[in-house]
Amino acid sequence: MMNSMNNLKEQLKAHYKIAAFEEPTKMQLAFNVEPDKTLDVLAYLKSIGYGQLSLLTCIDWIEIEEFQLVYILFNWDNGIHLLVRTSIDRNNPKFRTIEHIYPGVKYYERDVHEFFGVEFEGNEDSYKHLFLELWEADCPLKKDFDPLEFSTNRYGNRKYETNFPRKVGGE
Amino acid sequence: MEVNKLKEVKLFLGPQHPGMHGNYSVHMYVDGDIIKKARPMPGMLHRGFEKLMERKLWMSNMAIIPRICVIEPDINEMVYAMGVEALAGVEVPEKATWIRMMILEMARVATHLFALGGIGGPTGLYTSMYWAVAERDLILDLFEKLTGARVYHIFIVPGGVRKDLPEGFKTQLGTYLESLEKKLPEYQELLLKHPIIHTRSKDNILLPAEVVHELGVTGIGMRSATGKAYDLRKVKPYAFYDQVEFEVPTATYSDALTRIHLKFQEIQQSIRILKQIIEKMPDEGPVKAPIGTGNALKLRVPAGMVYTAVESTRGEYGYFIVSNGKEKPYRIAVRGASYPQGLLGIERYLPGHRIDDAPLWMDTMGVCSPEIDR
Amino acid sequence: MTFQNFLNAFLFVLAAFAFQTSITGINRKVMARLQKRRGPRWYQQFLDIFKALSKSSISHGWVYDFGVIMALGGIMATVIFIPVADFRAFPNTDNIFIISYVLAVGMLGMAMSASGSGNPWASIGVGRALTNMLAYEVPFMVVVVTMIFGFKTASVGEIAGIQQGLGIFGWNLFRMPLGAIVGFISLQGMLGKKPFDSFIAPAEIASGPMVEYGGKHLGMLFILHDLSTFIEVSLIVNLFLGGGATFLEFGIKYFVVYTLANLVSGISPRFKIDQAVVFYYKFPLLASIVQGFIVIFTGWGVTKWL
Amino acid sequence: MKQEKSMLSPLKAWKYLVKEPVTVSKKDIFVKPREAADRYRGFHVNEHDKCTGCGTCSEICPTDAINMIVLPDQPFVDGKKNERPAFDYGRCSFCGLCVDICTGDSLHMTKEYVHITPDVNQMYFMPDELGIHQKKFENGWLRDEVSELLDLERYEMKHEGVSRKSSFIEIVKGFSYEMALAESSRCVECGVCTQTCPAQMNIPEYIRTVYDGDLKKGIEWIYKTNPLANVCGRICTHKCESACVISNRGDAVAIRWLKRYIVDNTPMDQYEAGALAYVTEKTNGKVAIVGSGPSGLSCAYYLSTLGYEVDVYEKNALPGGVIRYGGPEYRLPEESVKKDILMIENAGVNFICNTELGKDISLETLEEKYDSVFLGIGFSYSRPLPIPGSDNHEVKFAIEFLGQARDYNRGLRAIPDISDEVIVIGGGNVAFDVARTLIRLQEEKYGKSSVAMAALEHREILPADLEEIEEGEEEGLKYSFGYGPQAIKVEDGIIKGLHVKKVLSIFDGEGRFNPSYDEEDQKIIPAKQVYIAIGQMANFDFFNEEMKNNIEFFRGKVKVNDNGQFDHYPWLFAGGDIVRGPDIINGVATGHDAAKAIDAYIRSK
Amino acid sequence: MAIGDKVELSSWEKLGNFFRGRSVWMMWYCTGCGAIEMPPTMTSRFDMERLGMGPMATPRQADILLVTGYLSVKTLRRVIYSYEQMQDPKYIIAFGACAVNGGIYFDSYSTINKLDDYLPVDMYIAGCMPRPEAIMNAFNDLQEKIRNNEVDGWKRYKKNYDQYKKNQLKAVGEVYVHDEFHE
Repeated sequence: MMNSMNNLKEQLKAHYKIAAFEEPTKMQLAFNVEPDKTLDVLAYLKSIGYGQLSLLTCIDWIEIEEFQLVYILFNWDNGIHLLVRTSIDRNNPKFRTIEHIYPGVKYYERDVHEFFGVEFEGNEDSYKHLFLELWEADCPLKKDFDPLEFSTNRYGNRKYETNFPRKVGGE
Repeated sequence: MEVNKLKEVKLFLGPQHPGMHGNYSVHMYVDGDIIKKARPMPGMLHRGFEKLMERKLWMSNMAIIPRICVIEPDINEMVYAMGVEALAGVEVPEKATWIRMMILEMARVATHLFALGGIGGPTGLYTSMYWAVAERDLILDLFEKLTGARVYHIFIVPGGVRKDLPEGFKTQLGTYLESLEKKLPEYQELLLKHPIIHTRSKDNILLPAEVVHELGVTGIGMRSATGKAYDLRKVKPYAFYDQVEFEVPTATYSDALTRIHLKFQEIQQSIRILKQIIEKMPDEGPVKAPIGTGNALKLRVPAGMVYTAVESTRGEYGYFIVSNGKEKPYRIAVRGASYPQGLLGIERYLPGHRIDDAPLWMDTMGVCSPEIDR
Repeated sequence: MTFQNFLNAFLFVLAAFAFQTSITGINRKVMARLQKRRGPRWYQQFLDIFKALSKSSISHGWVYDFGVIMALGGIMATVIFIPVADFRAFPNTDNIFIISYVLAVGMLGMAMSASGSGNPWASIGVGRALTNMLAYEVPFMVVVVTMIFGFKTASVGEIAGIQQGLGIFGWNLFRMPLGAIVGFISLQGMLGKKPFDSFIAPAEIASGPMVEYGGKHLGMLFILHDLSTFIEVSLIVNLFLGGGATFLEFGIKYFVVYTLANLVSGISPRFKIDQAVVFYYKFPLLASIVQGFIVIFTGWGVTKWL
Repeated sequence: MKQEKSMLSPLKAWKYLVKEPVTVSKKDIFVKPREAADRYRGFHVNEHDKCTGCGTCSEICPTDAINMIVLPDQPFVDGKKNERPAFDYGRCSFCGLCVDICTGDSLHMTKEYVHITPDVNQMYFMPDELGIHQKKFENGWLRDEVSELLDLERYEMKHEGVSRKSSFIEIVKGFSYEMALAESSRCVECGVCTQTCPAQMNIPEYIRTVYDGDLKKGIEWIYKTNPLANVCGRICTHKCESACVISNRGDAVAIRWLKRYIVDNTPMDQYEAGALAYVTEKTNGKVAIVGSGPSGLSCAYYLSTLGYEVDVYEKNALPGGVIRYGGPEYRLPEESVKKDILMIENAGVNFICNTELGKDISLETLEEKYDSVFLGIGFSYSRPLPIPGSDNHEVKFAIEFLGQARDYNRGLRAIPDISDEVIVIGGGNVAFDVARTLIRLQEEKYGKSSVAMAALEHREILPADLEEIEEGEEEGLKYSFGYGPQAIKVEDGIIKGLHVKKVLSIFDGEGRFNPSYDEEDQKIIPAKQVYIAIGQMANFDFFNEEMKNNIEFFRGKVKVNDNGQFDHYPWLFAGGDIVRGPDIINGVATGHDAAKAIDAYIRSK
Repeated sequence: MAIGDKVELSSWEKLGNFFRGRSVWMMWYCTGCGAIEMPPTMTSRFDMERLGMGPMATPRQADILLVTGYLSVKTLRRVIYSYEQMQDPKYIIAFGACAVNGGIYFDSYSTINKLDDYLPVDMYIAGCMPRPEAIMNAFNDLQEKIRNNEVDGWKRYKKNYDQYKKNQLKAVGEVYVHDEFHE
């Protein structure tokens, strides 16, 4: 298994000049890809056996004004998870869909669009709200969204009419 | 597909619908009984977990994560703990790992029993549902003895488990397993051999192998179609799954009946694993390794990001955890195991089936709405 | 036709309702046993019905309201024609064709009302119910016609009376075993018990025709359901089990038949509606035709019997 | 796969018609609900007398369900807040984390689980020994050592070995970064310590800065209430640590050492910025501070930050009072003192040394020249011991001796006149300071040491810190605790030893100081010098007669109001030893209070 | 009208309460995670049919709405729909912490905190989640209260309809369920 990991590293290095790899845990490889190369890398990875897209998610690095898209791929035959990461501008979050490579990504892209506001060009349904309905506030998973404040304003908190010390329910 | 407005009726299957397990909805157009168009409608259980988890301490999160999937909460605890341990570089003590496996397998039995009984819901065989849920309740009693709660156990924590086994627990579990083994053939006879179940589910709701890859379906759906033992417990063993003997039931033709059969066989395999766990678990030894220094309020996990996954009853269940070295996680993303079959699967592969098949799709593929919604 | 007749008829409908409702209650306990539990009080069904009647209720238009009344009226009228032991509310009116015809009025009212509620689930349910009816009626009618042909009478009471002479072996259950099997299978469909209850399947179409009923309407529906159950089970008892010489005998037979239907229901999943039709048109239809041939061409079971 | 099909097999289910159901009986549900498992996480109970009100449960609670409610009628004790947790069952998720982290071991979960009500207010309650329904239920989930969420063991600092006694090198080494981090992570930030600290220092806040690595912020937090950061980081009496809630079940957080870590490890520029963060613009007003001990310095610093012109009068050559002349070098190195005083000077305080009140300047002059006067003269004289022989010239007193020793360490004078066999009378921290300083001086002068100690109190009830007693023993102090000095044996003007008797009791039945002795057990401890360290006192001679009449004295202290103001003389304030007795942190606190009061007084004028 | 205020009843209503208090049908709607304890309650182990309770497929037939835990706003729209479709008299039981004060999701942007702002609640069960025994006890208590005519949630809803509507609109914006197809 270690071999396939090293092979993969070498191939990625040879084809796409990716040099920096991290291994967060065993059988897992994380690396950054330039945004414009991402689709090529993903297509290549799919062709060499990483047939499953386990997850597409996004991280909001608010301090450096970046969204980091993370594509997590899995190869069921050698058990290696890949974390393919790419960064896009937080203020103009646009990326291309990979629906033609991994059709299963459709709803993940809707998900990311809904919670981070990233637009995936080419995914027709991605503008629709999936989980939230009639949502008008900011994208909730952005770091500058405060859910507690939102909840308190909109749904309120209970003020109990009680004085302590007091027993409840005692007869 | 152009919808003929005169002939076709718009229907909301759920969320308030007895065929729906959980608060989930499918909007569809039907022509008579045939579904012409279907669209999943999740979000009724959306609580914003990924946001809430960013706001709580690493340890406080233990209380909230099991609630992502109500039916099988323990995988959440496990996968979260695995992620935190990977980031913090903590080795889990041996006994703790065995206890974790015990919990996971007990949960698997419980969940499969629930799902197996659940087949009785959409097909109308309520008797099996009544039996299976009562059977599952006995596992919940065992869980209560072990962890102190029936449903949300909050027992697997980063570093190990919260407490050692209670006295005599192994014996109690062993007794239960034996009685369950005696009961299982009854389900086989009532449910699996039932000719009407065969009529309803054989050659119905097919899932071809190429569709599996297209959707990203994992778990029983994948194994029943590909015929390969694509189970994370085998492919990428976590805990001590490489130290116990078990088989992963597979099939090459994935209709609803096959998937029900696989569920049933997985229960048997889990019982086998549980018996080995009882045998192999050491009596003594620590059950929790210290993680970091200081109290739980100030637990900090080193910066980094990691994806951990375990095999749930519905497939690959993963957490993507990002830490920036503070007391709270920076980002946690959840891969619900039923995401592919519950969303894209319904949209693409439900049309063409009858209304009656929709609940059966949910049950045999394993669609857990809270983990989709999060 | 005297006042006495009408009083009798009224009391009979009441008694039929009370009888069937009690038996439903008892059967709920039996089903509970099958499911390893204890079940409700035996009179729970009464509480449920009166509870429903005590609730408020909304209308979905006059078709909806009228349909229920029409259905209930039709069914009550049908009950009057059912012969039980030697009791007839109106003598010589227990013709099976009258019963079938009046019963259909009730069913039609039901269908009308449910469609009138405007809920798509109800429409699907009604569609399924009618399909289902079509499925079980065909083999059942073949058997009934066979029976009428064999015994040369269309009176249910008379058919029952004929069977009573020869002890237990005089029953049509033994005279026409194939027909009896078809009868019981059809009963399952008539009662809407599994495996033929796809028209009310809660997990698929949210109880089908009943989806919009609530409160008083639902209460009436329950009464209607209990009465129609009474009609259907009584028919089977009369046609295949020789009715009963006394009320007690009839009651016991009735209970056995209904409980058996329930027990079968308890261990069966439901057919999809297309599968139900296919099922009825295979074995039961064939068996009923074979039975017809046997009776018509050999007389075996009618003329040649003991 | 073989998928069998059988018409008849489902019929086997009918056998359950005659079998007993699995249903739980109604009695087990309604009359007495089934007993939950031994670990069940049901409703909470809280033993109110064990509960410290620390609020840690509220901190860990993932749902914000626990609110700390102040109970006004609850007695206020050191180490306990008068708050108790109230649970909002409209929030609680029954995770049990609060039980696992409870510092007082008071919070448990029971097996009770049925609570049904139409009234929403009944969902909010304060658990006590009985549960929500005032019925006794067995305990369910209890904390054990595995589920423990606190870190109970202290990360110990390195100490110098016994060879330390031959020099004045500082005994305790400071924390390394890792250890400070680990130690700071043990704090639960409850604030019980703040409440206990006389100066109300923001202890959790500055410990948090250690954990966050933001030491400048830490300096700011410390200087907010205490300008003697270096000194208090080393020789504070740390009342906070005895109150620390972690000490209920484990070792208290090393608050003092963490403070020391902050002051030792902050770069000088950041340190200065932090220390002077509170300095504001100048205002009109002049204040005289008499005495540059802790209280005087504290008062001077805070007045200076408020913008007043402050003059500090000190009778000795160097400012600092007890911190300059009292604490021994091996505990309180000179640099620490210098650093603290430098910061205070930088804040704008003007020191006038070698000027003693009553001798070089009078109180009346000060009253004329300044808007307000603060007295922080301290207990700068030793209390004499009235026993035979105590008038011998070889009988030395603690304060004077310690001052000489410090001056020797500073290189300002020759080594004090010490003999090679001495005895120290007294059992407080000062006595140990004297004794251990003597050891070091003896080692230096003679190459060997012989110091005996005698005190009325038995070892177990000795007022000194435990670590002093243990370390002193390591260094070779010969203890005779529990022996009361009767006379100093003098022959021909030369001291031969101390006559002591075994103490039976120190106080009589009415609680008055009246020791009784065991006449059978007496001995003479040989010594050539006797050092008396049984307490200190102040000299109030500078008050004129009128003032002496108007000011209330008790037990060698003066009576002032809570702000340190004299009732008859609103311009005159006092703090430190003469108000609260000898203690550095009390001095700082009273100084700070007085500074605020002086500010208010001058503004109101 | 405060909880527990008694009003003189006609004998018809008393008779009605007699039946209503012995036969209560619940709506088959799993609104939240507390619903996972409903199957054990319904099925053989705890067998709530003993109390005359059973699941009903549609709101029209149901007497009682079980709000099993948290409600997201999206669900709240549907619950309001369902509740308003139910026939009088109707009751609501709120399960667990979430319905009282937000529970573990008190800071969630998509779940409501106080159920009784939007719908009249007749009974609360403490716990997260309540055990089947607690649920059974709650059902029993509710039935007793119905028989004693102490439950008046549905009357309160009618009486304060404007207030409830205002709260509902504040939380959900629009009580209209959209179609997923967007056509």
